[in-house]
Amino acid sequence: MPQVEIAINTVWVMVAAFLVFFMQPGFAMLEAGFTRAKNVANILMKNFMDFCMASIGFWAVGYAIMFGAGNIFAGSSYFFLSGIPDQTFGLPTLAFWFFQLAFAGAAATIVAGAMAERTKFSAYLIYSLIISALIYPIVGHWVWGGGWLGELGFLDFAGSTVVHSVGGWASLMGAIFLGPRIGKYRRDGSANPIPGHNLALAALGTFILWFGWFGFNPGSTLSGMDFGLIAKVAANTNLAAAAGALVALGAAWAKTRKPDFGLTMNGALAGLVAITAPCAFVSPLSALIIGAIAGLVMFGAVFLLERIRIDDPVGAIPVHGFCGLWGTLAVGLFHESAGLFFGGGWAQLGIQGIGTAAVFGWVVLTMGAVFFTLKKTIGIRVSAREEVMGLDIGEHAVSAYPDFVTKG
Amino acid sequence: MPQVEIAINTVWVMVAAFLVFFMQPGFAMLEAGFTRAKNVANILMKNFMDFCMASIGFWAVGYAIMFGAGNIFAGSSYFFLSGIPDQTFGLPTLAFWFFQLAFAGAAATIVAGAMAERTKFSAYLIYSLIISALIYPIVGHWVWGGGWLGELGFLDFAGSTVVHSVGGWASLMGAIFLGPRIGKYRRDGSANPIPGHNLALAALGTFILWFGWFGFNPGSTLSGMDFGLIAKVAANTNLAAAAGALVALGAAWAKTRKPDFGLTMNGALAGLVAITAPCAFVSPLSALIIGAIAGLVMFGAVFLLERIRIDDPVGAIPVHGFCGLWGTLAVGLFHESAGLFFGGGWAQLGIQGIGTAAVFGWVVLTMGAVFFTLKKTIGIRVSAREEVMGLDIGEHAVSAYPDFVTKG
Amino acid sequence: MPQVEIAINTVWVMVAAFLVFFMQPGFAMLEAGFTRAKNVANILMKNFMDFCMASIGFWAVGYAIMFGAGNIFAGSSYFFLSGIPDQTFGLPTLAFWFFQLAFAGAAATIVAGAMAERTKFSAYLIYSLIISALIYPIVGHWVWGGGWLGELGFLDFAGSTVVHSVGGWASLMGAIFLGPRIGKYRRDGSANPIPGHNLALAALGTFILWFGWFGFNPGSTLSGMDFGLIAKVAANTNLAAAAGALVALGAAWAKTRKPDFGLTMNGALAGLVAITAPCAFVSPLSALIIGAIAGLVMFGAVFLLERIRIDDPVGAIPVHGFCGLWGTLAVGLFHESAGLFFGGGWAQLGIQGIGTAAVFGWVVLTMGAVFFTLKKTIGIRVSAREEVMGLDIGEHAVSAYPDFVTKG
Amino acid sequence: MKKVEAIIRYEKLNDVRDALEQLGYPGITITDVKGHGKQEGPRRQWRGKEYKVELLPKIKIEIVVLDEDLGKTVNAITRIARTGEVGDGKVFVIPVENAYRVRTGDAGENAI
Amino acid sequence: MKKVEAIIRYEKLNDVRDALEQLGYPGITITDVKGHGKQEGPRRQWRGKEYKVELLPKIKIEIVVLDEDLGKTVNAITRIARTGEVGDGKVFVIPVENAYRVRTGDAGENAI
Amino acid sequence: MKKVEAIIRYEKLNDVRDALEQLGYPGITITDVKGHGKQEGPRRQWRGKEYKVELLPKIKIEIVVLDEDLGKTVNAITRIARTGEVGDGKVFVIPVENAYRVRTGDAGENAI
Ligand SMILES: Nc1ncnc2c1ncn2[C@@H]1O[C@H](COP(=O)(O)OP(=O)(O)O)[C@@H](O)[C@H]1O
Ligand SMILES: Nc1ncnc2c1ncn2[C@@H]1O[C@H](COP(=O)(O)OP(=O)(O)O)[C@@H](O)[C@H]1O
Ligand SMILES: Nc1ncnc2c1ncn2[C@@H]1O[C@H](COP(=O)(O)OP(=O)(O)O)[C@@H](O)[C@H]1O
Repeated sequence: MPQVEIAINTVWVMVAAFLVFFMQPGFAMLEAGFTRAKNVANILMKNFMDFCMASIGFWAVGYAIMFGAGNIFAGSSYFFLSGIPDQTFGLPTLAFWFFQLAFAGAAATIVAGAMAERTKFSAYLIYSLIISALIYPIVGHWVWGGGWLGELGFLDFAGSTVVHSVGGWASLMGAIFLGPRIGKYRRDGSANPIPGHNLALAALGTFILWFGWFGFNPGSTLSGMDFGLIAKVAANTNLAAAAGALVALGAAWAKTRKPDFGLTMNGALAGLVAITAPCAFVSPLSALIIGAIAGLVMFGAVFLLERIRIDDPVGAIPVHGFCGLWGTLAVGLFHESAGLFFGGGWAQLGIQGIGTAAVFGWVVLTMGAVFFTLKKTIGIRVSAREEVMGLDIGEHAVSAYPDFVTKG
Repeated sequence: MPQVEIAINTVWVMVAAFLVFFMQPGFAMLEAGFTRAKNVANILMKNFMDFCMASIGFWAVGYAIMFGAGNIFAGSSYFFLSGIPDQTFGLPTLAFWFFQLAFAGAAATIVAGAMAERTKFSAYLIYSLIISALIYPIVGHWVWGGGWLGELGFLDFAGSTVVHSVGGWASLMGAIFLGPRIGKYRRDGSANPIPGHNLALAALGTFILWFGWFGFNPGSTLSGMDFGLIAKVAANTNLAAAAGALVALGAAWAKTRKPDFGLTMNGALAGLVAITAPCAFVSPLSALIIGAIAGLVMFGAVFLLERIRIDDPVGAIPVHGFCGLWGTLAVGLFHESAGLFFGGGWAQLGIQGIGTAAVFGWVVLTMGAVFFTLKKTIGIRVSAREEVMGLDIGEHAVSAYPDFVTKG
Repeated sequence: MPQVEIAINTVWVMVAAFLVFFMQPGFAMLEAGFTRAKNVANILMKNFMDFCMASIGFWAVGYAIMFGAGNIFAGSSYFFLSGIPDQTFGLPTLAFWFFQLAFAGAAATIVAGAMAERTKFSAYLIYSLIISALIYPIVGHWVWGGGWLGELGFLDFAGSTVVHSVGGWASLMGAIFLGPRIGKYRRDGSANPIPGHNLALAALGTFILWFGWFGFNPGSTLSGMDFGLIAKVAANTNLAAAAGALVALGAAWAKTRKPDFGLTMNGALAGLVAITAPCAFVSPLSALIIGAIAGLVMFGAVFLLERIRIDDPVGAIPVHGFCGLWGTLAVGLFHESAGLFFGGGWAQLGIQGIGTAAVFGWVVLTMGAVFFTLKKTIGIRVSAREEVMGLDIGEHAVSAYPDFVTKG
Repeated sequence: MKKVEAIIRYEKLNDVRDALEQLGYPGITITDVKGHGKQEGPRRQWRGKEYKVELLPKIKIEIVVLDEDLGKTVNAITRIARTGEVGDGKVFVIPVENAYRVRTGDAGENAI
Repeated sequence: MKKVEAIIRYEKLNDVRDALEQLGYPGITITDVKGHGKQEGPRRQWRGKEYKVELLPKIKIEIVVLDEDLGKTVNAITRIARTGEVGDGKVFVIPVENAYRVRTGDAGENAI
Repeated sequence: MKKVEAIIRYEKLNDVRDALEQLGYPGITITDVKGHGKQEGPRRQWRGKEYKVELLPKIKIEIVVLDEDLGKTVNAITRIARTGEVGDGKVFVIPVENAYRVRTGDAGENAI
């Protein structure tokens, strides 16, 4: 490949990787904003350490498992990045590694939100290392690293399933093993809203995530030379986000007679998660429809989870789990040639179904085992007293806003 | 054009578009910070929905009007992006569309600030769709889409007039039709300062806007190959911002004996808005002078508006309206060849005058009609009770900071 | 050089420069978050004006001193950018200037944190202009502009010493000349923690700085064609940050039995500062070790400063001064060919020692003189009354959070 | 001496203060409180679920007055703070045994 | 009439309010306060240094009741707010000379 | 028993608390309040326009003491909180009929 082309690819993918990295504060601000003031330092620390753990874990082990030569289940070379070739996919391998690391960090940090306001910090660090060094890279290997799902023809352009559903289903297991926050469900089983403490942070976080997604999806071309695809992916990504937000706004407005803040923010993310798999394979109009439906999927999932008394403070499971699933299946429906609605028949949809089911099963089993083990050993939940007082004081001995008078 | 060059253009313009998109949270944080805690969720939602409405509106209609083939007044092909060519101006057309969309979103969201703390959410959404789908694209067509102002030789490199004055004059009409906030003017007509609730957010927003402007102006080369111009535009943009802030700081210090926070932040934006039209045509020294004068223009306009009892909570009209006007006229003065001060005579200045006047007339008439109609039908202002209680509770049934004790 | 290559370089370096610019709000949010609510507007204004002062100062004088032709001590052409060549280092000169300006702004703004909560605004502005127009550019000339340290073979890839230590040692002088904040040290000499007022802002600031560092270090290749180096620098930068945070977390946890928020955030920055000099010369494993040690260096320095009763509210001296020093020396240890641990002998380490000592001496003497003069003339510290009331009211007559009930 | 302790609506504070100014601008202390009496709070929602805020923000005003000023002070407050809708608040009168002015050390009626 | 002024733990507010609801849902005013009695605050740290927060956040409840309701109100609060550990708080009873309902102007016992 | 209610300057809180510690470290409750007496607030400005903040932040201290401790408590506060400039604040003494310790249920003087 000409030097100039490698240079263009590198510039493009590095910038995209920086944007994906920047999704970390997006998650941090969103999750902090959607939870209570007494747990802010804790959730920020979790988001912050997620990327630190992922950096070390994905350097030592994760990359080897995901992209090392191996079998269709897992890779097994390149531990500690030793022996990596100079270039991979037309990029310096370290650039490719860094881009992939940013994805691993995102998968890990999704879970912090669903487990917010009650998870022990030490247990969280262990979880975080395991998901970014093992659980996520194995799924990644299956789909992008030469594994069996990729070979089967499973399509997930930028990670609706690989990144988001992995994070979403891990969130589900975390929320189940933890149980709901004190005060979330009343004696009669009805849910008790626990409003987030700072909507300005939440909006900032959502905007930053949307911004970072322009690295996530368009960057997944891995090539700056693929300019037509870059443009299409960016346009599709944006349209799906807008449609998701609008539909969620409308659905909430219809149901509650008020344009709901939290669900609208989540609606944009729902659209973004859903379009992540199909963004390279569908038309702008399809992207818009996929995003719009994602708004509804998220909306329904929020109420479903509440009915079955799973407590997900920020909506991570509806957004990343359910919409990741929907987006991946949508490839089978809207793919411009292989999609059911475009004359491609049922084959692709079937493959997409197998892939999403396999990943669901894998994550539920392994993360279930991880959380079960943590619960039985060091414990995953803080004491009730600490939870009531707030994890900031209990776990970190700080107050996030010591100068302000708060309602506690 | 060689593939490599298209790739470079695409990478450059996409990154620039991402930065312009990122101006949305810049506006959101600035406007939230400069208004009161009781209206934060509302202003955030307005900024957020602006980009969603623009995404849909500029996809369905706006782009067609702005860049479709048509007459000198408006374009009329490419509705819903149908029939667009693969490439436009050496870029994939979808990349060009996305970059332009980000501009449309910016024009729309400027207005949220001037209309803050009293505008009905539903009326705002309608306004937002109309400006990004119709009012703005028509001006865009005149200047950049093959319309009569472009043919006349009107120069507005990145949109001092096309984007900022459109937003600024729409703000003016909005503020006039709404009337001032309750409590803004005393019985004796004197103005009553209503301080913003969070200066950290305001500063963050201003910094983000400055950052985003590096996509706005340098990205408007539309070409990564135009490296000399890119560098010049970036340097000019930055110098004007710095000069605007310094002069506004100095002016406020001289008048009030205190270095004023709000006016200094606005000063940087004043410089940025003003340099947006001339940044490609003037020397760094001229940029510095243009920015410095913009600081004064903004400063004067703030007090002028207060004298005539127009209530613009964040200073959108002084910054975007007046400084957009000043910057566009400044092309006629400082243009390196055609400018009055550089021996170019009065011709260019005359053309600039015609263009700014035409855009002023167009926006005042059409937006006046829009706000008038909205006012007479669904209403544009919330009830006095809702305004006093705050739009967050009244319109969205939330509190932006439920954990904090606020002064109300 | 082929046009295409210049274009790639320009796109790369411009994007990097934007990211470095974006470090300004990173510093602003971090410093605001780590100090008290009553001084927020003041610290934000200082950070904001830093970049404005640097923009003017580095345009008029700084660039000439740093990169003008001259002697080994200072440059003396290109004042006001007059007479600059079209291109410098394969870039349009204005692009190179802008990238360098962003560095100058960073050096200046580091100091705001160490001097927070007690420095007069007017004195600060003067300091800010002097450092970015004179003190910093002279060090820059020595190392990067053709001066004696560069000729000696002193290696500082992206500025551990040139930028960070300059800022850090200037901070040291500032903190010494100012004295500690009222209430920081008890009568018995023991330190009294003064917690920061908003940890969400502090975390956001740290994340933004980390993000911006991807412009700072990888951008310092000054060439997009140098793709292998870009990738390596980015990977090293990230690993050092992660290791610094983890080690600081661990050290604090061991000492206080709690995972400390503030020190962990500082740990990431410690790693980033330290890797800035060696990032282009060392392996990823070395980067990790350098970052990890930086976490300890910072940790030790925080307690050292407290013991000798220097009051640095945000930890600027430990992070930028000490870790800048450590990172620069680390080149002499870990350089892949010239480093002591890699068989390169003591020579490089010796040169690194000379360079760091020279810069320390230069900054301590000149900045000492500056602060001494300011103290004896207009004064550098606000009155005790103003300090107790807060600099926001005292210096700017505003309150950063007027809607909130605060503890004062 | 008596302490007049009034719980009023937020939005009435400025009017009440204007009215008190007519009465010779007595010293006043104000606290942010929350409360409920017979008033229902406005509906809230969070992520699509409604809930009620039962404690509404109110303003507590405390004014220590001489016995002879008690009547007109209470009067002014009840008159101005009234809207006629539930939530207007209460005024309580509490005995004060003594008062001191910190600045001078004055005690008793001189301290008010 | 008496004013019952109780300083209780944050986390007990909802339980106390539930208990008061049983007693006929009296009007109530709540203030965020800080205080210390015999309780030691939880340790805090900032950038690796420990310090003590001596003033802990507490909730102050004020309820003006008729004399006949005093006993059961005080009883309900002391019973429900109790954990048995230091920091449970205090209840003070303060005489009230008069009360007015702002909405109607009613005075005396009718105003409660 | 009496309640000592003192409105003092923010910056005096720590000194006053130190002084009270000498007197046996009585229980204390603190509230953030705003107020005005004769003191003028510092000038403020917003976007170039000046305005006055008429209500200044103050600290309210409440201490319920036995009658015999009243004098020295009031004394300590007025002495320490004094700067001699307007704005130093007030101390009010209010009768308390009874007190209860929530932790134990103790009533009367034992509860203090
Ligand atoms: N008995 C009481 N004791 C203490 N505070 C009360 C009492 N009754 C009312 N309040 C306070 O007065 C506020 C307004 O009372 P509300 O009953 O809603 O007004 P009204 O009944 O006069 O319409 C309440 O929010 C509460 O703070
Ligand atoms: N004498 C007092 N005067 C005023 N407030 C008091 C007094 N004693 C206690 N308090 C308040 O009650 C709160 C709890 O008191 P504490 O002494 O810790 O409880 P206890 O001694 O019953 O375990 C304190 O934080 C303080 O706000
Ligand atoms: N009559 C009063 N009733 C209630 N609070 C008062 C009264 N007089 C003063 N205060 C409180 O005391 C604070 C300080 O009073 P100020 O009059 O400024 O002090 P001084 O007159 O002693 O210099 C005021 O801000 C207010 O909160």
